[in-house]
Amino acid sequence: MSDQDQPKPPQPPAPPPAPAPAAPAAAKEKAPDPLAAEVSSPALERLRAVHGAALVEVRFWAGLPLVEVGREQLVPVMTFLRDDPSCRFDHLSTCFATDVPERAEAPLEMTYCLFSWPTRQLLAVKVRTTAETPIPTVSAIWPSADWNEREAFDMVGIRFQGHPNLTRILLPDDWTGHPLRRDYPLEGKPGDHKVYR
Amino acid sequence: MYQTSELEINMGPQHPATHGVLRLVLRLDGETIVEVKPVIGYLHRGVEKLSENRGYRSVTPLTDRLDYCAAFAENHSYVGAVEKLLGVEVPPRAQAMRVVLAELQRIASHLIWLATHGLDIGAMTIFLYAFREREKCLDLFEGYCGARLTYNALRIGGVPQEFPDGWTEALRRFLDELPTRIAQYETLLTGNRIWRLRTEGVGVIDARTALGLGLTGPTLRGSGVDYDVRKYAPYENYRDYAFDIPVGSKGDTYDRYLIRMEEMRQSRRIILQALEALPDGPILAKVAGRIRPPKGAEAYFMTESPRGEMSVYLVSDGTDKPYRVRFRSPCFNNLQGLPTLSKGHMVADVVALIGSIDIVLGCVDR
Amino acid sequence: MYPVLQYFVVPFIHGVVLTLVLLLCVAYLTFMERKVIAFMQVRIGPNRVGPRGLLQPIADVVKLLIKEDLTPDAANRVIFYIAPVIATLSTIAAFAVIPYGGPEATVSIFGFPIRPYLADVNVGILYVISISSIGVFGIVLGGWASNSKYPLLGGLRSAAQMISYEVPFGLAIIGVLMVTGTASLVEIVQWQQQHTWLFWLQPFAVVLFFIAGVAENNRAPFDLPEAESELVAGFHTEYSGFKFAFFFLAEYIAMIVVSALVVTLFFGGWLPVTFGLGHLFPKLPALLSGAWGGPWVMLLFGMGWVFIKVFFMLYLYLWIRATFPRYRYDQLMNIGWKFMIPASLAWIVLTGAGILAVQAIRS
Amino acid sequence: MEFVVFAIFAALAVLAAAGVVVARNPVYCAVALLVSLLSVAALFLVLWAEFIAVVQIMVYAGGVMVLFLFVIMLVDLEQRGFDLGAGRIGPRPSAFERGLWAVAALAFGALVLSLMVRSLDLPLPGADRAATMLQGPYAADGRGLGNTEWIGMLLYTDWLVPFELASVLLLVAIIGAVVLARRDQADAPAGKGAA
Repeated sequence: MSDQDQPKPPQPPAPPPAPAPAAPAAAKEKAPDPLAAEVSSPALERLRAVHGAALVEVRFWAGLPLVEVGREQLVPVMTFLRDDPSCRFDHLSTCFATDVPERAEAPLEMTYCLFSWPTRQLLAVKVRTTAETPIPTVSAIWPSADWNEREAFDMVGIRFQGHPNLTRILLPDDWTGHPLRRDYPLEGKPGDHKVYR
Repeated sequence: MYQTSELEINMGPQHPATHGVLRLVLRLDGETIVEVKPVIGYLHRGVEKLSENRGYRSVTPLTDRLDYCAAFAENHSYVGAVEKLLGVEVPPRAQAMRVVLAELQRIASHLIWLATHGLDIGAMTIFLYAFREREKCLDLFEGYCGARLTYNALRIGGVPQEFPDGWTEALRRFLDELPTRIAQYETLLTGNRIWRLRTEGVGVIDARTALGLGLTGPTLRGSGVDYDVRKYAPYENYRDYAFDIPVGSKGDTYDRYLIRMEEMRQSRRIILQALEALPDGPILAKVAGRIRPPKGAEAYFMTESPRGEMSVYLVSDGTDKPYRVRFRSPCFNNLQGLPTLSKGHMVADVVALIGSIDIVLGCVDR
Repeated sequence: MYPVLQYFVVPFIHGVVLTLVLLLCVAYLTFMERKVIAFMQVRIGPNRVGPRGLLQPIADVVKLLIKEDLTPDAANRVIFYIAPVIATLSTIAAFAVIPYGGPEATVSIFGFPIRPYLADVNVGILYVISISSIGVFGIVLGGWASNSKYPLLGGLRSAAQMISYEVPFGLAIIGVLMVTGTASLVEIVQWQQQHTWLFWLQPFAVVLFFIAGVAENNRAPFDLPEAESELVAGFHTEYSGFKFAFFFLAEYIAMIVVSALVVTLFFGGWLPVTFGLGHLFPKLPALLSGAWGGPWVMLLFGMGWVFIKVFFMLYLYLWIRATFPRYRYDQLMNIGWKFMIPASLAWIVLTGAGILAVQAIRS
Repeated sequence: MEFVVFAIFAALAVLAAAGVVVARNPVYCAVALLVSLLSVAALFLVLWAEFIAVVQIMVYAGGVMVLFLFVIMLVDLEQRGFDLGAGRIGPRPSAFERGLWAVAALAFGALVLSLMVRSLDLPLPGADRAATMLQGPYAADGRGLGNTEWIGMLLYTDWLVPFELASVLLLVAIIGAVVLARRDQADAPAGKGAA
């Protein structure tokens, strides 16, 4: 919709995410922070066993497993996470977009926070993309993703493939730009504050 | 066959029953709802963007303005997320004090829900009765932190101060009075035929659909799911207290009403337990003056706000400002269920349903 | 000259005075409403204007008078102006046949006999019902002429509601007509004077009549046409200033009319309340009705009794309003058509059977 | 005196009736019809037939007209292709058709007129009975029999069968209306509110 107002030069079509040369466990680079310690997570074990190839990166922070998944494998992985008896992530707590401009090859990131109340586990799933490349919607898996994905589109400008109604949700329909991008000035751009009457 | 033409009306953004600046585009066939389209964003203040440009401590006052009917719950969720990000352990005394305040906030918030929900359905007296008791809650909060609505009553690592002298006694007096007051409300509403006609069978949602739509809090529990963060992912020292999670059986507005009434009683029970066993010790953990979590640190902290699961996701980039703050607002997700809930009902039911899912627009729009 | 005075000028003045008194009553009815409901809601209510807030209604009237009178651009101006007038006039007109004293309380001013009612029509009850059915037009047309969606919905709602409830409203009275054999309100009260309050003979009809009356007035819990939480303000959303005041007047006068009707039909109108002691102390009714002091005293006493009884009925209105939530539109219709009408028909059958039984016993 | 009142209301009734036909806005038509009905009620009053007058207001003005208005407001006429401005629905009729209509109208008018003239010297059915009733036991208390009672007596004695037939007719109409307006269960929207 409004990718042109991005100051960055248009990115080349995003290559598939780097197939993670370092093993997932190699997240600890320097002095390992005790908070980054790996915790045992049955869901993660199952995920590694079944969809190990889809996992780009696995990190931990304060007991929260952070899993990065390739864009193409998102829907199968998510469906698996919802349906597998040892995962049972029935509750998509929230999902949101983050803009990380310094990571030029895939600056936009979608984070899905899953909670499984039958097994009481928390899991954060991440998927990276660019402004041009849509990622598949998970609103068919969890209807609650509908509005959250709209908000991600509204605020950061991620496109979702197969979303039933991908329109702006919080901002007016004729707004240009995506305010939660890092380069969007805090005070807004001139002309943002139109008088609506 | 003869068909009446459909009428499209705008309910809101300025409408007495939309609890703020919610706009609903209703397509009506006579008085029956064909479609409801919530249009939100009228109260969007960009809190997530603002938070990215402030220090970790300065974000707390912003959270007050999210759900201004339950500001403490929002403070709590954010502060808890920062503590989780830093790995700070909150002293037990502070934890118990937080529980007291959080449950008091739950009572206050449920009272304002009861007031407005009743008024929406036309019971006007309940409005003033519930506000009378809510005033007492606000007085207590004022006594604790000096503010009546936007408390900013938490510090990263604990609570800012002890309960003032006489405060717990005042709280106990309020709690002693509360059951009789709740009984009065129930006399006015629970058995009232009109109230039951208006709420029973209205907005029925089954557990699976509710869960899929991301409903949480009493709105979900009305459908029989006992998902409550206080039980399923306990924070502070909720593990230490005995309390029940009321669940409904039919998932209609009346069940949700009963659940919230019962939750007020359960909150009272928790507060009394917490006051009874208030541990001694410090109330503020040691936290560095300048909060700079390491790069790549991410934390997700869930709390049970009066309206449902209120969670905060924090991402740090190693500076003293959060890189990304995500407020998972219960109202935003609960409002998403409104079109499903109100399908096939009448205009008057939409009003009842807005009250029943208990939204605060500040929380929806952030 | 003389008949013209007696049959046109004097009744005209009588009507004007009655209307003015009615308007004053409405003003203080609003005050009473606010005070009574405030009392029930543990607050004080208006207390700033005048002693104990007693001048508040006057201030409200002045405010409404000097307020800017807006007419929406798209409104149908003619009907937009006529609608509030229809609504108010029809309710005021209904008051013409309601007696506030017996024929024996006829007083003479300047030699003209003034009876304590404007007219004693032998179809009195039917007159009230038919006139109040005209009031619907004010609301429907007002809702339509605003050319706005909420008023239109409110207008349609009230049209459906008032038509539906007019039926039980009328049917509930039939028992009274069967027992007393007259439709004149004065004669009905006189019948009660000779026998007993119709309330004792028609208790169920009182309930039906009052419920239907509340619904007919669009008062809580049947205030759907103006349900503020759904339709903002219903049919008068677009009205302001004095045109709004007219609708307001219509609603409150209609409340008084229904209360006065209940009192006249079932609670003995101007007859004194003797608490059942009339049989023990035969002089008590005469004493309490002021029969010892001539027509003027009787008039005053009769007015007093009517006032007190109407006051209680109005209090009941307010009490209901403070207590109950609002019905939903379809529930309202269900009650009207599936309960009220069958119940009132059944009551008519029962009354007929009762009359036959009494006749059989007597003969 | 009587004549003045009659003249005023008769003129009003005729003018309003003309307004019903002439007015373009359907709501104006309805209001004009209302005025006409009320004027007729006033004419009944002049004839001392207050019961008929009140019933006229109650049934026609209070009931039927409100329903008319209801329908006019609910059904968006302009959307349904009725060009109100042009004042014409359907194609222009041919000269033959118009001639046929004129003949039919004249014949109908003549029929009505002849009935009216004839009814002038017809004895009112049941009149003698009513007259005897007027001198009956009710006459004793000085107020005689009001026309309400009179109508009641006639309707439930001499005219009982036509009266009941008329009620059956109305019942048929009501049931017919319900059947016509009822929606098929299949396309009714789901949920409890769909009544």
